[in-house]
Amino acid sequence: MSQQTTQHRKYEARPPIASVGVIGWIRQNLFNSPLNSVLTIIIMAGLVQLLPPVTKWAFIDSVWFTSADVCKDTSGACWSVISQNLRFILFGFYPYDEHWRPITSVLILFGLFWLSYYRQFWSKKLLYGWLVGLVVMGVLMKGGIFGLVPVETTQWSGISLTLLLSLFGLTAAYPLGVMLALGRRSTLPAVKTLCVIYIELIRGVPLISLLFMSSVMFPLFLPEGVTIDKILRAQVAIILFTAAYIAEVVRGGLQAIPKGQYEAAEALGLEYGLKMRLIILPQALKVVIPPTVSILISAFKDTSLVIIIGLFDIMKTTKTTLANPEWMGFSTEAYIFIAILYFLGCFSMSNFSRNLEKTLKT
Amino acid sequence: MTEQTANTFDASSSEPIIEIIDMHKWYGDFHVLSDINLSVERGERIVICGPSGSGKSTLIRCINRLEQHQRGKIIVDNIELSNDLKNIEKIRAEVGMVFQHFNLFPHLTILENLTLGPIWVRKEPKKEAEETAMYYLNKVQIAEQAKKYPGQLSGGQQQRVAIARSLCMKPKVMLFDEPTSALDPEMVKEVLDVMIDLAQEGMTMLVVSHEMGFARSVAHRVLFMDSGQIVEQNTPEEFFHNPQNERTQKFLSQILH
Amino acid sequence: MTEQTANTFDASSSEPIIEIIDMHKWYGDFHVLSDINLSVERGERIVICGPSGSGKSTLIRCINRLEQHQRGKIIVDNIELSNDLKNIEKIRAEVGMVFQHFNLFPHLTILENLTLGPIWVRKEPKKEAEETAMYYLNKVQIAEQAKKYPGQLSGGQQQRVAIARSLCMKPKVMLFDEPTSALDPEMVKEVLDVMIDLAQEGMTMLVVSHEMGFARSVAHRVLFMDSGQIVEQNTPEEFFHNPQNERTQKFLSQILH
Amino acid sequence: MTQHQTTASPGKHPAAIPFWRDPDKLGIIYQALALCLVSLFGYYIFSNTQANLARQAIATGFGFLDNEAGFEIGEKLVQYSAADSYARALAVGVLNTLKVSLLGIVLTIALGIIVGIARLSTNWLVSRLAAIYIEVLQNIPVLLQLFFWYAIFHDTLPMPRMSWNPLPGIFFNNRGFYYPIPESHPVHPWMLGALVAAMVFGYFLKRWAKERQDRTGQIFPVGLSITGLILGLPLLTWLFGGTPTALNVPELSGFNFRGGLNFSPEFCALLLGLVLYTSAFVAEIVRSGIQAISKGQTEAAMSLGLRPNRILTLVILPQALRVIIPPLTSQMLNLTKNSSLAVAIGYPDFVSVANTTINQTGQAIEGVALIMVVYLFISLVTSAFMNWYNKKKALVER
Amino acid sequence: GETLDAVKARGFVQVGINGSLFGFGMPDDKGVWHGLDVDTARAVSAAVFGDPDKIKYIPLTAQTRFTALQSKEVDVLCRNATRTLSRDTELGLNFVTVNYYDGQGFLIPTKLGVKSAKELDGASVCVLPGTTTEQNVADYFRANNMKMKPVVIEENTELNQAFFSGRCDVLTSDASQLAGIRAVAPNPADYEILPQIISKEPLAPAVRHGDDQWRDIVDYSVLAMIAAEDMGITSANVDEMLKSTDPNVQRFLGVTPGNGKALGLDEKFAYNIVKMVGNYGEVFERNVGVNTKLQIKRGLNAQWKDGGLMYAPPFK
Ligand SMILES: Nc1ncnc2c1ncn2[C@@H]1O[C@H](COP(=O)(O)OP(=O)(O)OP(=O)(O)O)[C@@H](O)[C@H]1O
Ligand SMILES: Nc1ncnc2c1ncn2[C@@H]1O[C@H](COP(=O)(O)OP(=O)(O)OP(=O)(O)O)[C@@H](O)[C@H]1O
Ligand SMILES: [Mg+2]
Ligand SMILES: [Mg+2]
Repeated sequence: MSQQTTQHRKYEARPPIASVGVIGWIRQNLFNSPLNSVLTIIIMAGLVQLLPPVTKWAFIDSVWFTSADVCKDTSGACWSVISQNLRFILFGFYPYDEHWRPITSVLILFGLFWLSYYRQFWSKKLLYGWLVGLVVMGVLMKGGIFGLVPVETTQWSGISLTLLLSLFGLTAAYPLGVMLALGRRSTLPAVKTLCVIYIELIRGVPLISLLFMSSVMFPLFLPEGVTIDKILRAQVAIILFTAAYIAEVVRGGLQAIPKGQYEAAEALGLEYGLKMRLIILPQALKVVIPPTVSILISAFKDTSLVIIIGLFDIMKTTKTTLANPEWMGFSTEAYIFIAILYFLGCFSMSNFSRNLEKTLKT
Repeated sequence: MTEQTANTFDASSSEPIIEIIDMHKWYGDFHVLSDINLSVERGERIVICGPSGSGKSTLIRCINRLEQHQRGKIIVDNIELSNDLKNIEKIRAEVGMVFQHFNLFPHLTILENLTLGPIWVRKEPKKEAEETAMYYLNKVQIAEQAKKYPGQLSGGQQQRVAIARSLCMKPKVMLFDEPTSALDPEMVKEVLDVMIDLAQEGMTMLVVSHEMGFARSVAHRVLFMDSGQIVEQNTPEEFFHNPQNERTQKFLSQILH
Repeated sequence: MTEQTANTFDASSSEPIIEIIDMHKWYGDFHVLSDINLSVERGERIVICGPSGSGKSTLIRCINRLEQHQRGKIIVDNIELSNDLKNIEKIRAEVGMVFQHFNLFPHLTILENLTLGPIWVRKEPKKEAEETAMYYLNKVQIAEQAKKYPGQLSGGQQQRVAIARSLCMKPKVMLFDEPTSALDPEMVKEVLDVMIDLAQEGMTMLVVSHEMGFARSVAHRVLFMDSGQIVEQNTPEEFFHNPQNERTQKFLSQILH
Repeated sequence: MTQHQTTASPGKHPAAIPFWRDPDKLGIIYQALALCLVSLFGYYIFSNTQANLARQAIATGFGFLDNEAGFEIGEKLVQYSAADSYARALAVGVLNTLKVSLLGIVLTIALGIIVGIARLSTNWLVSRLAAIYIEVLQNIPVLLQLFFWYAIFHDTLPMPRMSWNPLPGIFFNNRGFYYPIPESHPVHPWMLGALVAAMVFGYFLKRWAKERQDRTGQIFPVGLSITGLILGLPLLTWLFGGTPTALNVPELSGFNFRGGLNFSPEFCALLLGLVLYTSAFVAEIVRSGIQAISKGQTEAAMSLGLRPNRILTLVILPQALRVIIPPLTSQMLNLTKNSSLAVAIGYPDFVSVANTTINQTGQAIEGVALIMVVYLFISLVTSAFMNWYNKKKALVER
Repeated sequence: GETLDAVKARGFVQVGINGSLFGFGMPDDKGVWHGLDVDTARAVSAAVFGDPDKIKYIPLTAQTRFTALQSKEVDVLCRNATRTLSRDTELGLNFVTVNYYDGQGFLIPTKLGVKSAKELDGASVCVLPGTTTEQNVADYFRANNMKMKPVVIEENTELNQAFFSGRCDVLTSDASQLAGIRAVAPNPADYEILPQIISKEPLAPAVRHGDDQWRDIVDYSVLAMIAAEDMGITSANVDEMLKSTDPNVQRFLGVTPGNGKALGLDEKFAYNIVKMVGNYGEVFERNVGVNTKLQIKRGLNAQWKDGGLMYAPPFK
């Protein structure tokens, strides 16, 4: 009978032609109902209208490495505004001859990200790698030892500042956020109330009000004569802000740990600190890696707001370039360029977190 | 208890309610069902079994058009299944289906689950629909749970509600897709009892199931499927004691301990 | 196999390791445990049974202070359980507990699960802790799984690891809360065997369990609880064949088929 | 029920537990410590601030609110001029924030639902486009998007004199979007009355239809007829009220259009930017909400013979909403908070006005405090409302 | 004084600067700062350290500039700030000698045919916030009984773009900026600056109350540039001028000592300023003058003898 089956299969194996292959795909994915057919046609028409002029502007008629004067005469995009000012846009007024330092730092960062992308590299070593990497990057940027020219943090600008604010913001906010989350789940009412007030207060106000606070109010909070660097103040605002969001994420992770784990730890005689450190947090923090990555993404995007208090992140350096009379008027190109930078950063991170979610689930 | 249901069926006495002729179905390039021919009489009870992936679910899902077949014909109660929405609706109103995972609507009470179809599809007045619903709930012996939500019931109870929900549409045919396989052993009996009750009332039933006891006691015919084909069909006695096909023999040897 | 464990215990021969005197516990307004008096001798093995919600779990959870009692005294190995953190720590180090759902730490390997307590609570050197751990793993017959993670083991294996984890703390008393009720029937035996082994070595054990076979063969005493009270306690023979209390009789009639 | 151990333990056990070993006492100590630290910190900041303010002779208090503001605001929902007080200027700012937030929320939800459903479309092109929409808009900072849209608005739209005039009386130019409003006429209040009447009537119609369906089983097309009523009744009133057709049409006079109403480019850019950005997130929420409903639900509903639109309204949506509402709430709050970026593209929202106020009065503390309080208030009210709604939904469903 | 000691101990001057104002304070594409305000700051550095580049520039927004000075985040503010009474008193600042005389005016497209600011009734006006301009223009319209629609945009770049694209009918700002903005317009001839100057905007560096020595140092650093131009000393001829016999020049350049000691600086401070930064005329022409993109004429900022307001007291 099994023979018979295979024979039978052979002579009846092909499905109707319209349901497989390219035609089948098109029918099933583009024209599977009257509404869908109409939508497909409308979208196609729209794309045909839109794509050629955009391509013409962005590629065919565009100029890439010219002076500003040439740009004024072209009908296409003036990418020269980027190419001629690239180093300023990326590194701001970091000393011109020292640009290799931020470049190296960024490469180290990419390397670390790349390693973290693959789960087989995940280990304690990678964690230490990150810590060492961050320190190396800091030393490289700051200088002052190993014969490196010292560079004030006020001179860190452009992409260095963006990365500094978002990465360091997250790193520093993380322990604070974990503490807040533990506090919020504490049985001590006063501690819990304080944490709840903090978290809800911070989450209820816009980041720029905190940035304003850091720039106009913060100096008034300090005793006379003590000043804190402007970047550091903004960094503090970002840390305080991010911590509140991390706290909520971590709280979710803590809630996902079954009560049995707490009890088993207690039954072994582990006291609170050890119980949290050895049993609960390692599990909870693993659960919340994907939402933490989304917070990193938001932090990365949100650093663009420091422009409002006059810090030279990559957005501000771009705008400063555009404030130069020579290059005024090419804002579209410049905005597209940094939009692409941000997009690449955020998209790869969100892809990473989506992959992670999948692998963590299984 | 099952003594009354004679396991014989006089096929000549009535016209077929379901007729499947030369039916084929593909998923993309994969030939799930090939060359299916099946005719089900009114009041007939058929149990379908076969190894996993052999196309049992797909076959009964084709009957109420949860899946679309690509070649051949399916005729239910003299209506041919085609792309015509009106026919599909008519057939769906006449064919009840009970799923492995119950698929009750969690946001509605048991009673609302039961009256949803009658009110919105059969356009019955609410009161009447509720009376019917209570009648069937009584029948599956959970009338007292009418105001609860599905999440508050046990699996066996949920499956009984699902059966009652189908019955409220007064279907001519009931399809069951492994109705007891997601249940704890103690609950299987509750559900099988309800199904046997139904059988005794003469409902036409197509049941995908590996409950051989059930098949033996109520089925008029047992179908064995393999690789998308109906390989063997016979009365339960013949099927279990005297399987013709080699595949069937092997399958039965695994199931019957 | 269980013939060697004589089901008799000479209570006078040793001083009690656990003494519970006039203990009461409330959850809010709900009186979960009332008027509990119990004295457990060193080496004694007690099985606690009773209907669901009768407070069995709560009772043994009170003994290592997973729950706090509100009135009365619990004295373990001459230490009274009070709010004193030091005493609580001491007692927890002496009392091992095995849960229904194993509660192994999923992010640690089996070996790490076993050495966690010795290293961090008893402050043993790692090497020594690992040797002990391997010893107990051997004892529960899964030494070869030491490097795996809990998720990779079957339920029965997990429960055996959980027992080994408790043993690594070299406890004087072991508490078991329905250690086999979350297991598939085939795995129950594996775990019971390990527990019987333990019993033969003279470990003091309090076991919440409905495994009457286990109770009969190893327990010195069987306690029956109902509505938060110890209703009856007796030797297994007496308990099973000659229950005094009406509730006990009813309960036993349901359990013993 | 707070029984405590009353008896001291006998003999060898000391009666008093040292406080550092008693979890209850430790708890109290920790809390006291936390409170102390927080208040010390607060006091430290307060005293420093006091000293700094005194040293720099900066005025404190909210007295400045009554002073004359002395600056103009470009867009306002209530009367305001430079001669009014700071308080009024700030109120204008709050109203502007509310205006853009409320309108933004409504549009965001509508757009988000459309894109979210498009993401699930069986049409490959549609779902791909929706995916691109979501990815691109989610991953670019909203501030950059605002800059971009603002540039588009003032760069590509024509000057007022060369306005794009798609319909008579409607003008698009780089000063905004102008549209006519009817000249006031005695029939207008009546039309408003008719609208209210239509709504009241619609409500009763709905109840009647439900009652009739319960009774007879017949289904009445409620949605259609209520729409008809709401449109038709005012129209009828208008017809019988003498069909006044006089319109207050925007006209070019002097530098700008006069008459009619308009939305400024700043407002449009802000609204567009916020709506596009947030709707990408909402679309994801909607998509996952719908996907969270198992396929079995649809199949069960289908096998009952329900029509696709009824499956959606009776089975899928009520379940999906429960999943959707909590994250949706936080997106609505995000939109409101992000509206504070208006300051970057010249829409006079609350932060922008407060900013100018801080500059002119030098009272940064009061200004920033006001900003925080206002947003906090909006956040709290919104989440209170959404929680209430969520509870109501949950109650009805569960 | 305290500030000078702190600055010397630190090794550099902290200067608050406008980060993106072309001609006054903005980095070039190598990240190097240029502008009139920048050169003023460099003059201070040259005076204190004999090196014009011992400076930490801190870009400040309009809102944060005064706080930064008050909180000692910066030692001197060279950020085109208008001297006003309330700033001088309530905000606790001391403005020094004006380094640029400005006034608020209007820039308008020629094709509108407007010849006077009085014809602007109903106009949309682009304004930069955080400065006195917002209030000035409101006052002006109120005083003349006219209506206006302000469009208040935080960023110079955005503001200029909005104006050129016709979002506003008129742009109001300090005349210096108007010239610059006009200069970079797609077609400068299409725009003109209206004759009305509606405010006085003396832009001056500022220091904190309470440290007179530091105030004097900053003040005389600015004045030294002005005086040098007055005396005809330039960075090119300053070394020759050392040999000048004019006692005023000798005193000025520190050949005859005294000035430096009085200020607590090196005797050569003025020499250093002129040598390393230049005199006021040079600085002006280099950053904003007619040969730059901004093409601003000296006007009020000419020396007193040329009909301007630049006038330095005797250096003795
Ligand atoms: N949507 C689908 N797309 C592609 N292949 C499918 C799809 N659904 C089912 N199949 C395949 O079709 C075959 C038949 O599936 P079907 O569910 O009918 O089997 P079954 O006999 O019901 O098996 P089981 O006893 O496991 O339920 C299987 O091989 C399955 O993998
Ligand atoms: N945290 C709690 N809060 C309030 N009531 C509780 C709590 N934990 C348990 N209870 C109640 O206390 C009673 C005793 O619970 P316990 O878990 O000890 O019962 P049990 O005898 O172990 O039952 P089972 O056999 O079901 O495990 C039950 O009625 C239970 O509902
Ligand atoms: Mg199946
Ligand atoms: Mg229990």
